[in-house]
Amino acid sequence: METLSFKSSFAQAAEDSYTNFDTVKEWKRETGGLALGYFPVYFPEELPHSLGILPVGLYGASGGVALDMATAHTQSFVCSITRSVFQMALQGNLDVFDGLIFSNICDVARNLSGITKRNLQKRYVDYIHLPINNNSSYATKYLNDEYLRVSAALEKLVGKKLETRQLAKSIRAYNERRRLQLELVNLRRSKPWLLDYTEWYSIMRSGSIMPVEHYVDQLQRYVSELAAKDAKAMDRIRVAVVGNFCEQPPLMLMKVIEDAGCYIINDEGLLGSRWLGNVETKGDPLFSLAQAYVQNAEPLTVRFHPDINKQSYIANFVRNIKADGVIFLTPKFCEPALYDYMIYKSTLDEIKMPYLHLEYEESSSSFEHIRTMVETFAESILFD
Amino acid sequence: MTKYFAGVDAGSTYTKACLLDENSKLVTTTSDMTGVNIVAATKKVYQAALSKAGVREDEVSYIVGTGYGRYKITFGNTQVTEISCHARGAHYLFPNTRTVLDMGGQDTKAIRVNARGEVVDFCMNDKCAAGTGRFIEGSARALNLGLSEVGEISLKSTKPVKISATCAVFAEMETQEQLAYGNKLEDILYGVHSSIASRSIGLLRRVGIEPELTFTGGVSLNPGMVRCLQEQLGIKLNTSPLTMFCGAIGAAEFALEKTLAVAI
Amino acid sequence: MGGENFLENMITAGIDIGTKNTKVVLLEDGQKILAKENAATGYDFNKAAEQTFNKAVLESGLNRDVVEYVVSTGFGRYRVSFRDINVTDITTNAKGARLLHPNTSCILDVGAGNARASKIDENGRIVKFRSTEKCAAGGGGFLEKIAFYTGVQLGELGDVALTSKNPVNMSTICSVLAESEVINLVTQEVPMEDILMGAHLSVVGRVILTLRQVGVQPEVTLTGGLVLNSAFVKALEEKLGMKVNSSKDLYYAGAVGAASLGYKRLMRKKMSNN
Amino acid sequence: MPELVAEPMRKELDKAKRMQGDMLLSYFDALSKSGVTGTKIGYSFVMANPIELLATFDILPLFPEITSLNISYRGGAPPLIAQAEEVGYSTDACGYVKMGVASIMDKTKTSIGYIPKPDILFLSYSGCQIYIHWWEQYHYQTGAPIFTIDVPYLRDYDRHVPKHDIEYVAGQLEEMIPKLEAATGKRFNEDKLKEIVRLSGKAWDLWKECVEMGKLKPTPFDAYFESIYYMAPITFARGSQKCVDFYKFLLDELKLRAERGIGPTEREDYRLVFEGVPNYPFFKKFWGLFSHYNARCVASTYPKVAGLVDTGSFRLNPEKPIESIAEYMIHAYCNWNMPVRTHLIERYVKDYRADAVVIHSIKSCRSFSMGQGDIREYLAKELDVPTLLVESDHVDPRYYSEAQMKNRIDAFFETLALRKNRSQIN
Ligand SMILES: Nc1ncnc2c1ncn2[C@@H]1O[C@H](COP(=O)(O)OP(=O)(O)O)[C@@H](O)[C@H]1O
Ligand SMILES: Nc1ncnc2c1ncn2[C@@H]1O[C@H](COP(=O)(O)OP(=O)(O)O)[C@@H](O)[C@H]1O
Ligand code: SF4
Ligand code: SF4
Ligand code: SF4
Repeated sequence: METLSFKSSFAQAAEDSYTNFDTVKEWKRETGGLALGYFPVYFPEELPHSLGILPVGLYGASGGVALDMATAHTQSFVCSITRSVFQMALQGNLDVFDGLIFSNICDVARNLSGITKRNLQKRYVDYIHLPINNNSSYATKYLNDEYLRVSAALEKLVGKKLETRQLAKSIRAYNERRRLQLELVNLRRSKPWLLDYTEWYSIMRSGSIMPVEHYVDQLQRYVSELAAKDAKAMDRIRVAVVGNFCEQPPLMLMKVIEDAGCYIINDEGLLGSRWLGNVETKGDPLFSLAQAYVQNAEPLTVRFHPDINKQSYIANFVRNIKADGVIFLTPKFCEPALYDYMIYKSTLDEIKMPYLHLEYEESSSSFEHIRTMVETFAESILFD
Repeated sequence: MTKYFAGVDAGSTYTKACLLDENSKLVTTTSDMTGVNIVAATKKVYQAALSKAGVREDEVSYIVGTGYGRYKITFGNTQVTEISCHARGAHYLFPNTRTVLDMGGQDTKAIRVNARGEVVDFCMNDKCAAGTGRFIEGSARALNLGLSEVGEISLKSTKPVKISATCAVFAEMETQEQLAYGNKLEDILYGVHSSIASRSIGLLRRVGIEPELTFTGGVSLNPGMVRCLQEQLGIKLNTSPLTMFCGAIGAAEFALEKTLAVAI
Repeated sequence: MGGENFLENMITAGIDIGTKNTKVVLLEDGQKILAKENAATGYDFNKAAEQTFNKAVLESGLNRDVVEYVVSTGFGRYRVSFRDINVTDITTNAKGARLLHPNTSCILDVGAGNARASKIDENGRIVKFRSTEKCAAGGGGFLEKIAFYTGVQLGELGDVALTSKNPVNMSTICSVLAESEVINLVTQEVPMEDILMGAHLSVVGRVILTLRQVGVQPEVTLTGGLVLNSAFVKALEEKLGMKVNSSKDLYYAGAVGAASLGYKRLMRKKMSNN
Repeated sequence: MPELVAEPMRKELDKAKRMQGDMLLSYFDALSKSGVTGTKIGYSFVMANPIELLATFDILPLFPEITSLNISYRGGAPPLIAQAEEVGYSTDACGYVKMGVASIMDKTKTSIGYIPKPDILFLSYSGCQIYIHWWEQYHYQTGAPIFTIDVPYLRDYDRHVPKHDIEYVAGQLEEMIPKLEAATGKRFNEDKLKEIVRLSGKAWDLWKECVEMGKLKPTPFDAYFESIYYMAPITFARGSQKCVDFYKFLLDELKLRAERGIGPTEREDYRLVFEGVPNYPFFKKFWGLFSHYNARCVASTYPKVAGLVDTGSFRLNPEKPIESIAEYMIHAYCNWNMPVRTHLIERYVKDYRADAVVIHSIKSCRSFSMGQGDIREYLAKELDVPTLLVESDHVDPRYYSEAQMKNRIDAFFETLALRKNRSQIN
C-alpha cells in the first residue's frame, strides 16, 4: 500500500483542512490570490475559480477546537459542524478566507450565515439560495441570475471581471475532478479492499482544499496506480453509509465500522463535490452550470427533488451497489438526516435490507457503543 | 444588644447558613447535606449556626432564604434567588469581583456584577450543556471514589484524556468507555473536569468575562476544577474555603440591607 | 483422544463486563449453570473479570483448569486478558434469554447505561435490534442516582416504589432534566414512594419506546440488572399489557449466553480436531 | 391567567378572545366535515402561504402547525409524540412534525378530534427547511401530491430583495394555477382572487393597527400571550369578510381597554419584548411567571409568523395579486436572515420603549432557535438591553422544568428591579 507516493500529500492536505489551512495560506502567499471558504453541501466552485479565487470547503474542525465562543452565541442543541465552524470564524482560524459562503442546506446552516456576518462585519459573507423547485421552468433562469449576483459580488472582491472563456475552462477542470472522483468511487465499490476508508477519505477531502489542477494531476496518477493494484479481499459485509453528508464523522468511527467487519462501499461524506457529473461548456457556461444543478443534482437528503421518489431511489441504489446492509450514520441534532432515515427505512424494511442507525458528533472520541452495535450488525448478516 | 442577620441557602446538595452582625461582619457559617427533608435540614443548619456563634434566636433581626428550597425555609422573612445572593456573596468576599461562576450541585451560573455586587447579567446552563457538580459526583460514585478525592486525583494527570461530549449524559457514558479503552484513572478524571470547565467557560462567555472572576458554590472546593478553569481561561480565579457559602452570605447581606432600608 | 465422552462435561465460562457490574457464569455442556457470580466492575476491568471469575470457580468447587473456554462480552469485553473470544452483549443476551426462556422472541436488555431491544426469529437469530437513543438513555444507572438522592437503598428501591398510590408524572425525556426534576420534587416534599415510582415509570417509558421500535411480540424477556427491581418489572408489564419473563437468573443472561456460545465453539473445535 | 380585573369587566374585554375561539371551533368543524362535504383539503404552512390562491379554488386549508399547537395546548401532545417516536422518529425532531404525522395515522383521535388527511400538500419553502421534510413525510405516508413554491431566503442584510427572487416566486405561483385547475376541476377566476386579496389586505391593515397599540404606555394588551390568540384568524381565515370583522372588533376592544386604562395585569411595571415560539403545553403557567411581576409584553416577533405586518415589507395589492403575494411570501419571519431579525427586535425595544427582552428558545425548532444566542449577545452586550434566554419546547412537555424556569425568571426580575431602582435614583 505504501508504494502509492501521493498518499501522504492527500492525507496532509486533508488534515490541514480541519483547522489550520496552511496550504491555503501558502497558496495565497505564492499566488497573491484570494481564498473563499464555503459551507457544505453544494457550491459552484467554478465561479470563484474562474476569478482566480481558491474555493475551500469548510467541513468542521473534527473536534480540533474548543467550542467556548460558539457556545456563547449558539444553542447547545445544534449540530457540531455549525458550532465548530463558527468557533473558528470567531477565534481567527478562518481569517485566511477573504469571504465565506453558505447555502440552503438546513435551517441551522442558514442562520449560521447571518450570525457569522454579524460577528465578522467587515468580511464578505454571502448566501446562495439554490432552488428546490427544479421542475419549475423558472428555476434555471433564477439560478442563473443568482450566480450572476454572486459573481458580481466576487468580482467586486477581486476587482476583476468574470470572463466566459475562463469560466468554461474552470468548468472543464472541475469536470475532470468529478470524473476522476467518480472513477475512484466505482473502483472502491467494486474492490473496496484496495484502499482503506481513511485513505479514501483523505483523497476525497483534499479535493476540497487543494487547487483543482494540482489535485486532478495527483488523482489521475493515483487512480491509475490503484487500478493496477492487487490486494486480498476479506470476508466482510458491504455496507452503504447514509446520512453523513454535512458534518463529517470522525475517521476513527469509520475505522471502527470497517474493523467490525464491514466494507464501506458508499458514503455520503463530501458528496457535494461529485454531484453533477459532466457540465456542458459550449454556449453560455454560467447558464450551463445553473442548468446542470437544476437537472442533474444527485438526490440527497438536504435537497428536495419534486420528481424523484425517494423510496424507489433507495431501493434501486442499494441493489445497484450490491450492499448487504445500510448504516444510517447521522450527526447528532441533524434533523434533515433524521427525516430521510424515516423514509428510507420503511423501504428497506419492505425489501428486507438490514439497516442500523447510529449517531455521532464530529468531535466524538468514544466508539465502544458504536462498535458493539456494528459488530452485532455484521454478525447478524455474516452468520445468516 | 447586637443584632444579627442570617442567610440560609437551601441547595440541592448542601444547605448552608451564615450569620452577619450589624457591621456586616461574618460571624459564622455552617453547612450540612440537604437530604430529603428540606424543612428539617434548613432548621438544623440554621440552629447549628446559632449555637456555633452563641446567638439567641431573638437576636436575629432578619432572615433571607435562598437556593432551590428557598420557599421551604419556613422561619425566613423573605426569599431571594441564589443568583442575586451569589453575586452579593462573591462581592462580599472579593470586592473587586466583576464576574461570578457559581457551580453547585444542580446548575451552573455565570453572573456579571457591578461594583456594588448587583447582578447586571446572568446565564444558566442549558440542559444539553449541563456541567455541574452532580456530574462529578456521578463519576466519583461510578468509580467508587470520594467527592473530595476526585479533584485531587485529577491533578496527577500527565496525559489527559479528552471527553468531548457536550451533554452530561453522554459525557458520563464516554467516561466509562474511556475506562474500557484502558486509560488511566487520573487522566480520565482530568478529562471530566476539563470538559465541565470548557462548558462553563462557554457560559461565562455569554455574560462576558471581566476580571476579577470569583468561583463560588460547592465545586469551588474542588482543586481539579479550579486548575482546569484557570488553565483554560488563562486568568486566576478567586476562591476560598468560604466561596461555598457565597449564597448564604449574600442572603445575609440582603437581610441586613433590608433591615436598613426599613429603618430609614 | 477417542470415544464419545470427550464431548461431555465440557465447562465454559461467560464473563459479562458491564458498565456497573461484572457477571460470570460457569456452564456445563452449554446447559447447566454451575456457578454465577457478580461484582462491581470498578475501573480495572481485567481485575474485576479475574476476581469474579475466581469467585465463580470457587463456588463451583471445581479446578480453574477445567474451564476450557472463556467468552467475554459486555462493554469491557476487549479488556479481559484471558478470554478465548469476545462477542457483543446484544448477541449474548439474546442467546442467554432463549436458553433460559425458550419461547422468547423479544429481548429487552436494560443495564446501567442504556437499553437494547432485539427481536429474534425461531432459530434464535437476531433479526432486528435497537438501542435507546442517546438522549433517551439512562437505564438502571438513573434509578441508582435517584436512590442516592432520596436516601433509599438500591435493593429496596423497587419495593418502596411499589407502595406508591399516586406516582408523579415525570415525563422528561432526558435524564439530566429528569434528575433535576427529582431534586425539585424532593424539595417540594412529594412523598418518596411517589417520586420513586414516577422515576421507574419514566425509565420504563423510555425503554418501551426502544422495544416498540423493533416490534413487540410475546414472549418478551427482560435481561440485565433491572430484573432485580420489582417495581420496574411491574411497571413494564403494566405498560406493555403482557407478562414479561423476568426470573432472577436473567440478571446473568449475558454471561449465560456467552458461556453457551463458548460451548458451541468448543464443540466445533473438538469435532474438527477429532 | 391571573384574574386581576373584576370578572364582569374581564368578560367584557375578552370578547375578541372568545370570538377567536368560536371562529377556530367552526374552522375545526369545517375540517372535520370535509369528508362529507367533499371539500378538498390542502395542507399548508402558517408562514408564507399563498392562501388567497387556494381560497380562489375553494380549497380548505389545514395548518398542521395550528392543529398541533391546539392539541398541545389542550394537553394532547404526549400520546402523539410517543406514537411517532415508536415508529422511529427521533426525540430531536420538531414536535410539530411528530404530532402531525401521528395525527393522521390510522385510528388516531386527537384531543381536538380526527384530523383529515391531505388531498394536496402545499409546500412553501420559506425559512423553515423542516417544512420540506415534513411534507415529504406526509407525501410518503398518504401519497398526496406536493405542490411546491420555492421561496428564496432573504440574503441581503439591508432587506433588499433581488428582482429575480420575486420573478421566480411569482412565476411558480402562475405555474400553480393550471395545476390547481386540474386538481379541483375549477376554472381560475381572477376577479375572485382580486377580491380575496383585497379582503386580506384589509385584515392586515387592521391587524397592524392592533399590534401597534403596544406602543401605548401602558399597553392595553399583552403582545405575546394575548396576541397568540389574536393571531389565529389572520392565518386560517385570511381573505374572508369574517376575518376583517374580527380585527375591527379587536381594534375596538383594544381601544376601549386603552381608554379605561386597563390591561392584562393589574399594573404595568415592566414592558417586555418577546422572541420565540411559546411553550403551548404550559402556556398559562408560563404567562403567570411574568404576569406575577406585572410584566406586559409590548411587542413580539412570533405572532407575526403569519406575516411581518408591521415592518412595511409587503403590502397586498389587488391590482397585482400574484406579485404582491410573492413579496409577502419572501418576507416571512424565518425567511429573514439573522441580522435583519435581530434588528427588528432592536427596533421593537426602541419603538415600544421596552425594559427588557425575553427569548424563549425551542429545542426542536432550530429555524427559530439557532442564532437566538447571538441575538442575546447583541442585545445584552452591545445595546445593554437586559435579555433573558430560557428554553423548553413548543409542544413537548418533556422539556419543561418548572422550577428551573421559575428560578431564571425570578432572578431576571430581581435584576430588572435593581436597574429600575437605579434609574429612578439617577
Ligand atoms: N469538599 C468538596 N470537594 C469537592 N467538591 C465538593 C466538595 N463539597 C461539595 N462539592 C461539590 O459541590 C456540589 C454541591 O455544591 P453546592 O453549591 O452546595 O450545591 P447546591 O447549592 O445545589 O446544594 C457537589 O455536587 C459537589 O460536587
Ligand atoms: N440488587 C439489586 N436490586 C435492584 N436493582 C439492581 C440490583 N442490582 C443492580 N440493579 C440495577 O441494575 C442496574 C445495573 O445493571 P447491570 O445489568 O449490572 O448493568 P451493566 O450490565 O450495565 O453493568 C443498576 O443500575 C440497578 O438499577
Ligand atoms: S449537519 Fe445537518 S443540521 Fe448540521 S448544518 Fe449540516 S445539514 Fe444542518
Ligand atoms: S440527554 Fe443530553 S443532549 Fe439529550 S436532551 Fe438531555 S441534556 Fe440534551
Ligand atoms: S422547526 Fe420550527 S418553524 Fe419549522 S416546522 Fe418546526 S416549529 Fe415550525
